Amino acid sequence: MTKAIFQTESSGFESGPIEELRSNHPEVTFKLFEPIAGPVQHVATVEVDRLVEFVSSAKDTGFAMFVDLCGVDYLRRDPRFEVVITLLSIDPPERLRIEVPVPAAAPVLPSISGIFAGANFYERETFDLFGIEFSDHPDLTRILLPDDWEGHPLRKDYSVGSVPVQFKEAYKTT
Amino acid sequence: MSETPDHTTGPVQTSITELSEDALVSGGVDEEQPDLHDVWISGTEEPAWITDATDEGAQEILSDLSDSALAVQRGTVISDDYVIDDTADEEERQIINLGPQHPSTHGVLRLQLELEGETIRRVKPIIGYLHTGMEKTAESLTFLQGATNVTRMDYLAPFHNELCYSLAVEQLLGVEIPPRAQAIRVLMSELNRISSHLLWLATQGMDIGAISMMLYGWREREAVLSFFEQVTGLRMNHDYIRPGGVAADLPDGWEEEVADLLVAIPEGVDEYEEILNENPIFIDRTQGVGVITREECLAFGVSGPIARASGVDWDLRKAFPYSGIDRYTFEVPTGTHGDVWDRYLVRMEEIRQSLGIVSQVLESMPPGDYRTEDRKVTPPPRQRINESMEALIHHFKVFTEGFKVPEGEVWQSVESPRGELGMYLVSKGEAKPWRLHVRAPSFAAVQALPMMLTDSLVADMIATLASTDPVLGDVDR
Amino acid sequence: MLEGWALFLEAAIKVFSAFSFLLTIVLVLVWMERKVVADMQNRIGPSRAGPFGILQTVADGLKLMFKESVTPRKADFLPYIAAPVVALLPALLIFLVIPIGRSFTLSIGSREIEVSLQGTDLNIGLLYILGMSSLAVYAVVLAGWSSGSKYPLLGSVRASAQMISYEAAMGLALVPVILFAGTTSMAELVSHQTGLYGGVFPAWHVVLVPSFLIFFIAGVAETNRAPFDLVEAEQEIVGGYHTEYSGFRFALFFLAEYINIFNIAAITVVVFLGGWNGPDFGTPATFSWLFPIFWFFLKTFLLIFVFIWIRATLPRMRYDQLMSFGWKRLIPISLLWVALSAVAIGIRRFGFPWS
Amino acid sequence: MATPSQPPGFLFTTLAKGVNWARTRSMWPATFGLACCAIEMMATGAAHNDLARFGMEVFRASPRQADLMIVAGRVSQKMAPVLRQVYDQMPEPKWVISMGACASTGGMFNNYALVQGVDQIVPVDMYVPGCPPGPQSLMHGILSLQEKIMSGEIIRPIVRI
Amino acid sequence: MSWIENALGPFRGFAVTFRQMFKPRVTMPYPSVKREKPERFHGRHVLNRYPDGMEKCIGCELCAAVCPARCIYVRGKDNPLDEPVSPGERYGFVYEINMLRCIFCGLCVEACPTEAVTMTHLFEMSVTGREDAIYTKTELLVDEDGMPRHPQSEGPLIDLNDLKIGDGWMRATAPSGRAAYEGIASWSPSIGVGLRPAERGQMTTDSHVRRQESEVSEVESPE
Repeated sequence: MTKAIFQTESSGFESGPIEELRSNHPEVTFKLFEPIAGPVQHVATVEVDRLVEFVSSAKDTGFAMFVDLCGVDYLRRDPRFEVVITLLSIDPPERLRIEVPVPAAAPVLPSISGIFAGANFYERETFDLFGIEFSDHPDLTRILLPDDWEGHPLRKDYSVGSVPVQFKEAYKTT
Repeated sequence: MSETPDHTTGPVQTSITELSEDALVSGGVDEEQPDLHDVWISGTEEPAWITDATDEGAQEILSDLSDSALAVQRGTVISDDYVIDDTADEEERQIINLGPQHPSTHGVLRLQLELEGETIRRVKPIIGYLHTGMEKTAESLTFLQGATNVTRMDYLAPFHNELCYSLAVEQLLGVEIPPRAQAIRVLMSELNRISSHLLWLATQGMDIGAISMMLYGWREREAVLSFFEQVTGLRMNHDYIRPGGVAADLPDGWEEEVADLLVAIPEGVDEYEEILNENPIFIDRTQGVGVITREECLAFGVSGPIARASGVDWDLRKAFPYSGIDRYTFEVPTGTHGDVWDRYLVRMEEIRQSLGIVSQVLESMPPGDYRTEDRKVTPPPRQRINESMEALIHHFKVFTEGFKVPEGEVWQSVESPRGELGMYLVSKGEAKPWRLHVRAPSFAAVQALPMMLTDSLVADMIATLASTDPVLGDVDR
Repeated sequence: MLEGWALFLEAAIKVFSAFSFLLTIVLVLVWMERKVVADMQNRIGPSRAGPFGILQTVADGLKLMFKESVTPRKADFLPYIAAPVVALLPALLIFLVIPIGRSFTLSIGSREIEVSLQGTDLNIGLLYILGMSSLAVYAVVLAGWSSGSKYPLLGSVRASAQMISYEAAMGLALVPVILFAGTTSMAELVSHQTGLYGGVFPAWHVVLVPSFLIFFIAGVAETNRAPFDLVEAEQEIVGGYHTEYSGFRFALFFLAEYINIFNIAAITVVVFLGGWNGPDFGTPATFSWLFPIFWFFLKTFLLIFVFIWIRATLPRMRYDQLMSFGWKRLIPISLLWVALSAVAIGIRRFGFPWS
Repeated sequence: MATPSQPPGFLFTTLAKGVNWARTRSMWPATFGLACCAIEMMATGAAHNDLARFGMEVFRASPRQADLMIVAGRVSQKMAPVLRQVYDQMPEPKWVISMGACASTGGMFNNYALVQGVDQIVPVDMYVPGCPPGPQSLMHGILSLQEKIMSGEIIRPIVRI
Repeated sequence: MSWIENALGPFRGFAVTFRQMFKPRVTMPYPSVKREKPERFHGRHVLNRYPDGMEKCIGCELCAAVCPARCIYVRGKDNPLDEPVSPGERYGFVYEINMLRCIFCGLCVEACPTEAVTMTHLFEMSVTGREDAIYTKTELLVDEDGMPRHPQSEGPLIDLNDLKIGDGWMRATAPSGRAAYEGIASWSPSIGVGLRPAERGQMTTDSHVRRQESEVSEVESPE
């Protein structure tokens, strides 16, 4: 069984928006993930305070399509949360994944909905499910859950909330 | 704001660090994972048990409701009139809530419309009425069971969900998929695209008032569904494409079945075009309606037929081919105006292209295994259980604890009938995903609705909404 | 004195039989609509209530009668309950002037009674119909407005706009016929269409093709049928004006709608398709009333079939498209046609001005 | 007032029978689709299964005119009040069919977001297992509900004052 | 004459709808005509017996463990020595399926090592109470004819013969991906039906040939 490996090497980057972005932002760590099937995945790890700058520069470089924004709760890791943004360049077809570590103590991120209008709902969703806040977001309210909901269900310390399944003879002895 | 509020049964949280890794993986600290023996014996308590038992998850709102439910049960108290929300009118505008229960919101989408006469001045999509917590549920199911969960997201394209999930898991696993499995996956997902587009056509017809269109679309879809049923045993929500391959081989006689479909569906499609293509009312209702530009599509992440109708020449099957789809030839239709009419044309052409792919698969189906030989992922054949102890152990391990997936994060996306369906999978080397995020195509489309709807008429709104083909299970997950 | 009572009795019998006749017609109509639509969609349609599901409408009606009638809290009560009645009354009244067959004499003992298969023959028949049918819109507006809810309000606004534009076209479409036939009495219109043109074609007013088409289109709009069913467009405004109506009150709307369909079809037959005229194959005088009735219903139901056919095929029009179709197409065309036919009739009567 | 449960004599029994006959032959469902099951519910109305045979093709968009609420799909905590409201808006007599695993018990989504069984919110007359139940399963549910209404097992008042 | 066709274009829809009236209807009148269910159909479960009457279930709880909806409850118990219920050491003492939770995915059927739990073609299980949908061993276990007790009686709506057909999914998934094992009846016979043949489809392939080729590769050393 081959194991998927992350490379932090500079090799494997071809010329294209990724390479351009990389030369513009030497301070950003780029990683490369080469799965057994499917396209190569470029991952950039960006600090919170450089995010807006990086994303807008990525947009200018050619990653014009906003695809996704989501949160991950690594619970016992420090920083605990991570926000993952996926951008897409249509021509040439390339994907860029931006990982932003977010500390549990102050889970606040600048909103990128000013750059990509489509980030709006995704940021709301991340706020709703993880409690990660996005400053400057036009309307940071709950989106999937009712407004009066308490807690952020996708955090790892939030229980699934399951109920016992109904059976008839579970405690039958004879 | 440092930690989650104490909504979960409080004190446990202070001792997070003392918990074993296992407990964390299974999805939560005070997680009461439904143990095999955690049961509720029927007849012992009143149905009110449920609100008590879910105190960690369920909200007050329900228990309150249950009380009033009893009070109202026999009477005919009408709690409100049809329109839920009645905010003040200003400047002769009125606010109408379309949905969550409305015949043409395709489920439970709610649109808050600010109307001036019949012209929509502002739209606010309100979603979440079908929030199922699937991403959370995925964290408590093994990779083997996971397909049953994701298949219920976009319930019109279950195969695409399963495919995307399986591909994501396989990326981390690093297993090779046999060519026959890949071909079966392409076959099923392309047929699924057809069935999904047929359903879209039916509802699009219905929503602009062509009632026969509705029935015709369903008629042909039923033929596809009956093929699905022969292969998977279920009409929807199949759990057929699994990590490692597919669950079962195609049944005997599938060639004839598919060949029949390849005859029946084009006939149907011709008929639809005969009804709609030259119909002046249909043309008036769709051309120039619900326009979204190329730039808006990109900014909002709108993909699939909507983006293609706006002139974005983008298809993941071409850009990032998966599951061997690049072996088959097909065209990507694009439009120019980005209106409802172009979306109609694009989808009709996509049905034809998918039929082309299906017929190519039919001609070139490779023989051989339909699931990977990796015995960590795939249970042994039933025969082997009786013959070999080792096979029996594998069998037990696969079905009880599931297979472990190496640590890593991957992004996988497939071209679902609605656009780019992406999954972001984080594994921590356990048998269950640490996190599964789904990038739903309909989510982006619903978000872009205000772009398409502002300053149009109510009737146009219905046509536009239908043409974006949102699936609320996909939006809310 | 006795004469007066006999007249009253005659009128009462007529009204009563017209009413029960209409109810039966509606039963058949609803069933027919559901069956025909089902046929056009490869389905079976109602089949469980009675043989071939013919009792489907009975079941519907009975169920609605025993269903709770909810009055929304915000409704304006009096108009709210008046609206269904207002909807039904014009529909019933219109039917009274439609001749459904040739009048005949019935001999009871020594007396011979002349029975005309028409409620009453008003000499302003067509005007009366136009007046009554414009009353029907009030029901819709009332219902929508008094429900105190937003979707019905939208429905009633749509209804008033729609009715205004199509009433005009409908009236204008009738003018050439009146010019042509020189009468507005329904019975006389029918008798004006007796005979054949050139011994081949029946002398029906359908030769006034534009009038016929405009009248028919306006009629479809008048009855709020697809593709002009904006008033109750289920996919857009839920149920339109009757969203808040339930139980028996809803049944009245239902009834009125179907009676209206029959009325419009019947009026079209009377005005344009020769009414009950048709070959009678030399039936004996005793049964001379039989064929006219048959022809009348055959024509009417054919038209109703077209109504259903249209509904099964066409998508719904949009509000503004409907308005512009009415005002920019139908009305100008009918105006032009009125002028043309006036000129033509003038020429026919007085000859060319230069000759 | 007069209900079939009180033995009011021949006339009322006949009336009750007739009314029940009418109610079962013309049971208009509310369009209340939620999730996957809604697709199968629509498939039941489509040509291959044709709910119209039972006089049920009249899916009423307005709950005021509906008799039967088919809860087709998973009911989230956010949807629950809306569902109850729609139920309240339906005039008596009304019936509820809980279609599929999610509506009946929560199904495989035993989690925070879903109501674990719609019977917490509205009284359910018939549960249809399946995920989603095929059209014929749903029809079985509907027909057994109709049978139970006809046989008097499920009673609704005939006249309500 | 293309202008005629153009002029008639808007009306072609009418021809389509009219044409349908003369086409055969596709409706299956349900209570009288039942849909022909495919072999792999996922219906209600049954617990099988061996032809000698022994229960197949050994109480291993694999089905309960793999069930995504956790709707199966199994508790094993040691076989009484004098009168064993199953051929193994243990047997399924309590076996319950909450049919209202069940999502009919078929994973339990795939997981069962002894083909004890299988799916039939019966899908008519509507109930008026939640408890009635919990099937215990009484309802699940087949009797001497291979027929389980269904809580609802046979009638126009329910055809109990559907209970006897079935387990197509078990047979379809038995090769578990290996083409070499397709078309081989690798399961034990059941009471009432004997040894079920492999799925029709898989018999016709040339799998036997292929099997001999790849026989060797299957025997591998444990990792």
